[in-house]
This record gives sequence, structure tokens and C-alpha cells, in this order.
Amino acid sequence: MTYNVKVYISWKEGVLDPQGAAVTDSLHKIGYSGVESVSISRMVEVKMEADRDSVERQVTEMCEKLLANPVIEDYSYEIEEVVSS
Amino acid sequence: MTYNVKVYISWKEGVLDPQGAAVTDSLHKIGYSGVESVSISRMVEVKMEADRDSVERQVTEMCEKLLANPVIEDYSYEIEEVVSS
Amino acid sequence: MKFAVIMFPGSNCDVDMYHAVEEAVGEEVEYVWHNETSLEGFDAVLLPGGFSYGDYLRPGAIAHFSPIMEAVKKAADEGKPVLGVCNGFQVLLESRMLPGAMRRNKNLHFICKTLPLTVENNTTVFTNSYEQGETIQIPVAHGDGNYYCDEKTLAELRENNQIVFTYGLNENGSTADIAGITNKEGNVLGMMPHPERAVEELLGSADGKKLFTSIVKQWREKNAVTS
Amino acid sequence: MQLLHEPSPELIKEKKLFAEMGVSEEEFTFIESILGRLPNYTELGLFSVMWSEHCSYKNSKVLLKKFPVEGERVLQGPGEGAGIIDIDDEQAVVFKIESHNHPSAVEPYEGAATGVGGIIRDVFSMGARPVALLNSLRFGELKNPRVKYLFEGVVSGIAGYGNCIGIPTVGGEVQFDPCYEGNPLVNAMCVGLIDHKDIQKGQAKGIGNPVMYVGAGTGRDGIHGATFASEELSEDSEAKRPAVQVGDPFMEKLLVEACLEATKHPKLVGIQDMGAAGLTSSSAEMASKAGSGIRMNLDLVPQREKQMSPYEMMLSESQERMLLVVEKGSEQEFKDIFDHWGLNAVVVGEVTDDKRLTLIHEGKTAADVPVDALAEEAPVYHKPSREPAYFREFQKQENYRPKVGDYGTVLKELLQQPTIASKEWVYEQYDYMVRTNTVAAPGSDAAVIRLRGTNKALAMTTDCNSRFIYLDPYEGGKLAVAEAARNITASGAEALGVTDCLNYGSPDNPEIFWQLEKSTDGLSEACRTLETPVVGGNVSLYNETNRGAVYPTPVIGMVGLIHDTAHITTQAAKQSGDAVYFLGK
Ligand SMILES: Nc1ncnc2c1ncn2[C@@H]1O[C@H](COP(=O)(O)OP(=O)(O)O)[C@@H](O)[C@H]1O
Repeated sequence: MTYNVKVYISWKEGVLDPQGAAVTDSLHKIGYSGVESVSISRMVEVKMEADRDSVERQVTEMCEKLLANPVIEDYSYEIEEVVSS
Repeated sequence: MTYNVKVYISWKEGVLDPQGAAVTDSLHKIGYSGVESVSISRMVEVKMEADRDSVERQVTEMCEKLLANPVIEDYSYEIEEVVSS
Repeated sequence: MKFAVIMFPGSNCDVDMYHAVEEAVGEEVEYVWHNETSLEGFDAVLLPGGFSYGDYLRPGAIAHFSPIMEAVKKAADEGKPVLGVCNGFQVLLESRMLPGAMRRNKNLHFICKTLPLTVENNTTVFTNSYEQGETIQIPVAHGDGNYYCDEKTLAELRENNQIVFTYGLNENGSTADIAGITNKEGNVLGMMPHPERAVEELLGSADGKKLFTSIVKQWREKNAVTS
Repeated sequence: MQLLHEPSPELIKEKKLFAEMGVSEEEFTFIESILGRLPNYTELGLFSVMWSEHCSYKNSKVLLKKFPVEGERVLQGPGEGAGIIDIDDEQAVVFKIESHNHPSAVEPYEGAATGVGGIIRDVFSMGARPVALLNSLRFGELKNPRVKYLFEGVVSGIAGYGNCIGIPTVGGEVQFDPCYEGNPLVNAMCVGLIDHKDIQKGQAKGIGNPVMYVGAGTGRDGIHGATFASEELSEDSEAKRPAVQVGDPFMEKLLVEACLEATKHPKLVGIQDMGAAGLTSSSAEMASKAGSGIRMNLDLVPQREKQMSPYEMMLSESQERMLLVVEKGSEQEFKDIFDHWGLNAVVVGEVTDDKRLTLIHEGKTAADVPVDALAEEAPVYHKPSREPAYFREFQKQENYRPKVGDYGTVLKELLQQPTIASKEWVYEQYDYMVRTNTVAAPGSDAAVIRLRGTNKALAMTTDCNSRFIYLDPYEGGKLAVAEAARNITASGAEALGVTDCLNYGSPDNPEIFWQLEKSTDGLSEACRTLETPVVGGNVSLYNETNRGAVYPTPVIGMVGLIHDTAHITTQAAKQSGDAVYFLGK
């Protein structure tokens, strides 16, 4: 099976997000005063071959081992099967 | 109105993403041979006050001016109204 | 001749730029803070390296909204020499004063070392004291120096002779080994390598000195004619 | 992390909850007698961090006393943020080394980055302009993927912070050995330059003077960090994971510039960084040193998160924050300085004459404790010491002489050892040239920074061969100092002084305490002989995992003065035909 996996990685609550703060500031300066907060995170899209019953385990492992650092980051994912056309 | 806006910023087609290639490589090295490709994009979450009829215009402007660099990046967004509880 | 060194919050090669002008050409030089709005009275503008606004979001992205940038554009339109080095180059790209964009270095690491550069165009205000095709040793120090532009832009750059420096050793992955480019008019130069770090033999190389002397030389010639 | 209901003083005592904060039964009784009552949760928190090994050196103080700390050129010995040594012409060099081992073990990038940030604050809080960074790193064997991850993360964290803030990272060392697996060592050193007249002390003098908070807001990050650093790494550390902070070098760059402006202002009374134990250590130490007290209104503390408790605010280790005491009436002048750099400066309290740290929160007194008890009166332990069995074994062994067949092959094999191999991969990632003063870049024996506007230069190095020290702590200790001194001398400099970072296992183990004792004896002896006084340092104990302790690793940071830039010598062979001499025996 081919899967399209989207992993969303964001800061754990309470962790400083200096990027978000700098962008908020800058948006205010160029006139977007309605902006309350900005947070910046990453999305990792992985296209992979895997068995149906192992894909989720593999994704969790990849997140824990490499894609995110659970010490300061949270992650969530969506797994979608690619239907070959 | 308060809005929660999610902006996804990804590489334009044809622009090589060195980070994605490096992550693919690392995943292969630690045994995930099924991984075909990895692409990494940025997600910017903006919480903002705006009028209903101006929010979309504001978001597009913010993307064009600051959040994305159209030379190498594409963007898309989702706008969601925050229902106060 | 009077140089302006623009200081953004997070600039950190501003002092180096300042000293380079003092040491290489001994001309007048002053710092200008990012929220100033005028560059009246300056004959050349230098955008130094560093990490303006922490390089958050993208290097140079936030700095290009600084009030001073309007004045920098005006100076460029008036034909004054504008030099952006490293982060300064990134600011020029983000503000579209120069074409293209920067990506992370292809090895994903910051690279600090002295590299050979080839002078591809010695007819600019910045390079008139170099030989055409000369190899010079100039340090680089950047994490996002992997220059990108599409084919069409590259063709234009070549056609207009806008590629001024190329890497003899392309470590960051830049398109067509590009290390520095000018605008069409030739008075705005952006380059990743740091000529201001190469103006004294004591520190390893003085090959960057001629870049500053070029600017002064041309300014003198011009002002000798008009006065 | 947030405690909605803090346990009552009675419950803390009854359930021995103090133990969770690393406070022993005896220490708790001592606190009770100091206060004449039971401490509340916040107060106990203050004691727990101030009396941790990291802040109080309670287990190592007896050993540190042996170091020679005086010398003709010493302007400031151990005790302040960093040591200061005279370099003539009314100039001085300021330097210090510090560990960030435990945070780096769980989040290598941020752990190393914030280690760099912390040591820079120590230097500029003295009023000095930071001019160079060095580091000293230890990892397990590179074959292990986790070790590789840690190594890469640590190096890019050091690069990320140092490059962004624009202070050149000019030297360091890296050693790989199985004993560091799971417990890497990450020590960062900063060197600064100052004019004598600008030297600051972290003192809260002048009753009624306002206490100002500057820099980043306070969040819940790093709570328990100081005690975290004083515990062994275990599976448990996982649960404490949010104790790692994220650094913001951009903020710190602004803070450096603003604080250096502030330290030149005649109305500045005292300044200190909020390092380990954040607001607690900075306020208690500043007051204690000045013989005064501080009263703070915690509602005024800039906060990044909602509904923080006094305990959380006082123990937070959010980065990039400083505490200032200024003359009454000059608040606005300081606010203007910080405003120029886009930073907030907020009055959060005032200096009092009662020698107490009094904290007000939502109109109520949240804590009221004597400052000297926090800063000065931590218990001092002299742990039992015992010569290890392994040492006796080694002493009995015959001298080992390796049989070398083909010298060429052996040489190649040696050069392939990661510990011996070129460290270019590491230092290429550091901007070692920024500020254009680096004359000898990484790759030589010691790094050399010229002092602009003078004919002088500074040489600096970090060194320690922990294997020697493990095999013979006393001789190895001497060797560590001697190696540093050789590197300094070989670059053309006169050695000035030392800062040290003592990385060891748990002092509760008598054999480890013995290593500490013997090696510090060796260090002291060498420093005395070479006339390089120890002007500052840092202690990091409990560097062990369930597989055992790291080798005793007292990293030596040494600084030297080159009187004339013409004397600078570098390592490389210059010309064919030059004569080669062999010195020593
Ligand atoms: N972690 C590091 N950071 C910066 N420079 C380093 C680091 N490790 C090693 N170096 C530099 O690499 C060079 C060689 O280091 P090392 O192998 O320890 O040699 P030596 O035994 O001569 O001290 C030195 O100039 C040193 O400063």
C-alpha cells in the first residue's frame, strides 16, 4: 500500500516560540493590528509504502525517533491511503 | 469576529527542498526503507480579530507580503471562525 | 565620501562593515538605525550580515519592513551604490530589490570558511579594481546561502551581466554557483561572502579591500567630473 | 506542571513532600529552625533551588576552597558571575565556563543553545563585552545512532545560538568515549573584554532603590531545572522533560547591547542575570551580597503564561532575563535605554533594609525568608571518600608498551579515531570570524583574538583528557592544567588564569568523591605552580546513568595575554627547510 502521511509538529504548551512572537510583532507594525497571536509549526509530509497493519506503528516510531522531539514538541498525524489511478 | 487562520506554506514545484531530502535519507538509514519522499512545510497559525468581509483579503495580503516568499513558496489557508463560548 | 551602515535588530556584522570602511578606504562612515527614514547625505549604503529579527520566518523577511528600507530603495533608485552582504543580501532579495531567493545550505549546516570566488564582472561600481576572472579569497559564514532563481531569471542575469561573483567551490548548492548578483542597473550588489572580513592580512586575507576601494574610486571620478 | 492546589506546610512535613524537591530531612528541619515556623510551598521551593548543588556547591565547596584564587592580576575571583583578570592599560578580561549537560542529554539543540546563552549572560552582566565563545564536549561512541543525534544536535545548537548572537565561537574540544553514552557533557565558555571602570557587581544596595526586570517574559519552562542538574539521569527524567527551555538568541543579542549601555550608566547600582533558579537566585544573591533585602511584587513580573503561581515564577528558568537595581528616580532613563532596543524594563520591587526576600502576590505575602539563609547558609557536606579498587589495580600494573608493526598504518588508524581526527566538521559550523578579530581560528593550539585599537591579543583554550584523570586523578588533574598552559604558551601568550568546569558522577559515592578530591588537588597544585589562579568555574555532579558514572572530567578553560600581536604563533609548518626542534623529555 502507498500512504500519504501528514505529520503536524508544534511546540508543547508553555514552550517559548520566539518565531511566533517576532512575526506577531512584525504583522502589527505593518498594520494588522487585529492579530492576537501567531504560532509557527511544521508539517512533514511523508509518502511511503507500508503494510496496512504496520503503517501507524511506523509513523509513530518515525515521529518519536526523528521527526519530533517529544521533550519540547507535540505531534499529530493523518494517514491517507493513496489510491493508484 | 475572532478567527483562527491556518496558513500552509510549501515549496513551489521544481524548487529542491534540501531538508526534505535529508530527512528522507535519515529515515532510510534508520530502517524505514518504504519511505519514498518527504517534504517539509511551514504552518503559521494566526489568531486574529477582523470583520467578516475583510478577513480573507487580510489573510491573502499577509501571505503575499510576509508569510510566504512567492519566489520559492506556495501557500494555502483555512479560515475558521472562533465561536466564543 | 560618506557610507551608511544600516543596523537592524539582530545585525551583527555591522561593526565589521564599519571597521572595513575605516580600514580599507578610510572614508567617513556612520551607523543608521532601522527605524530611521532618511539616508540624506550618504553616498553609499551598506546592509551588513547577521540575523536580523533572529532570521525568524525567513532570513531577511521581517527586516524588509523596517522604515529605513524605503530610504534604501530611494538611494538605489537615485543610483547610489547599495551593498548587501550575507543577511544584507537576503534582505535585498526579500524586498525584491534583487531577483531570486535563498534556501538552506544543501548540507543543512552553517558553513564558515574562506572560499575562492571568481570575479565574473569587473565593470561594476563594486568591482572595477579587480581583474576580470580574478580569483579572490573571501570568507563565507551562513546557513541560508543556497541561492535560487528560475531558468528565466538566470538567463536574464546572464544576459545583463548581473552575475558578479561565483564560487570556485560551491558548498551551499547555489544555482549556477552564484555568490553575488547586481540589479539590472548595476548599482545594487547582493553577495553571501563577506568582503568586510577580508581587509587585513593579519586576519587571513585582504582580497575584499578592493571592493571598497572600487566604490570610492568610481565616486571620486564621478564627482571630479561634476565639480 | 501547574499545581492548582499547593500542599499546606503541614502536609509537606507530614508526607515528606520536601524529598521530591531534593530537600533532605535534616535540611528541612534546618529550614524550619531558620524560619521559626514551617515553610510554605513557595518558600520551600526557594530553599530547594538555592540549596541545590548547582547553586550552593554544598558537596564541592570544601574542595573548591583549595584552589589558588589570588594573583597580582586578579581583579575578581570566584563568587561573581565571572572572574576578571587585568590585562594592562586599564583593560581586563572576563571569563567563565559552565555546564549544560543534563538538558543537552534530552534536547541536544536547545540544551546546548541555552547553555551558550547562559554563559554569555554571566559575562555581560559583569559589564563586559563578550568577544569569544569556546566549548568542551564529550559523547559516547559515534557508532551509536543516538550518540550521533546528540552530537549533531549539540553542535548545531551551539552554532545556532553563537552565530545568531554574533559572538565568534573560536575553539573547543570533543572527546568520544563509551563512559559518556547517555550522559554527554556540554560545557560552554565565554570570554569578555572590559575597561576597569565599567566593572559591575551584582549587588542590591541603597534602601528604596527600585529593582527592575528586563528581557523575556517568565513562563513555566525549566521549573526544577537547577535541581534537575543535580540529579542523576534516569528514566524518570523523561517525566520531567518540559524542564528544558528554548533559547532566543535574537532576544539575547538585544539584551547584550541594551545591558552594556545600561552598565555604562552612572546610576546603575547592580545587575545580575537570571540563570539557574531565575528570579530566586538573582534577587537573593544581589540582596545578600549587599547586606540588604528585596521586596518584590510578583504581579508586576512580565509573564508569558496565564495564572502562574509564585512558586512557578520564582523557579522558572525562562531564558534571556536580567535583574537590575538602579538609583531611585532614574527608572525612566533605564526604560528609555531598553525601549530603544525594543525591550521592556519593568520595576518589580525595591531594596529594603530587613535582609529578607519578601514576595507579594495578589496582595498577600507569598514568601518571607532571610536572604542570607538562601544565598549563604546552605549546608556544606564533606562526603566520605574512598580509594577505588580499580585505581589500586592500575597502580599495580606494569607500564604498557604497545607493539607497533607498521608505523604508517598505526598512524592512519590513530587519525581515524573520532577523538583524534580533525574537528573541522564541528568548527566549520561556527562563525568563528564575526567581529573580525580572530587571528588564530579553530585548528590551532589555542585561539587568538586581537584587541582592536591595541597591540595586544588574547589566547584561549579548553582542555581535559579525562582518561588520564580516571587512571590517576591527581596526576591527570595536573596534566589537564599543563596541557591548557602549553596550548596558551604555544600561541605566544603569557598564561593568565583558569576557569574550570568539574564534571563528575555522584558525590554520594565515596569512590567518586575520592576522584573529586584527588583531581582537584592535582588541579590546584598545577595552577599554583604555573601561577594561573582559578577565577571562576562551575560544578556539575551526578553525571551518571544506570550504566555508571562518566570519567572524572574537570575541563580547564585558560586565557593568556599576548603582549604584541607580532608574537602570535600558529601550529602550521610554514616553510620547507625550517628546522624542527624537540623540547622537553
Ligand atoms: N567543539 C569544538 N568547538 C570549536 N572548536 C573545536 C572544537 N573541538 C575542537 N576544536 C578545535 O579544533 C582544533 C583541534 O582540536 P583538538 O583535536 O582538541 O586538538 P588539540 O589536541 O590540539 O587541542 C582546536 O583548534 C580546537 O579549538
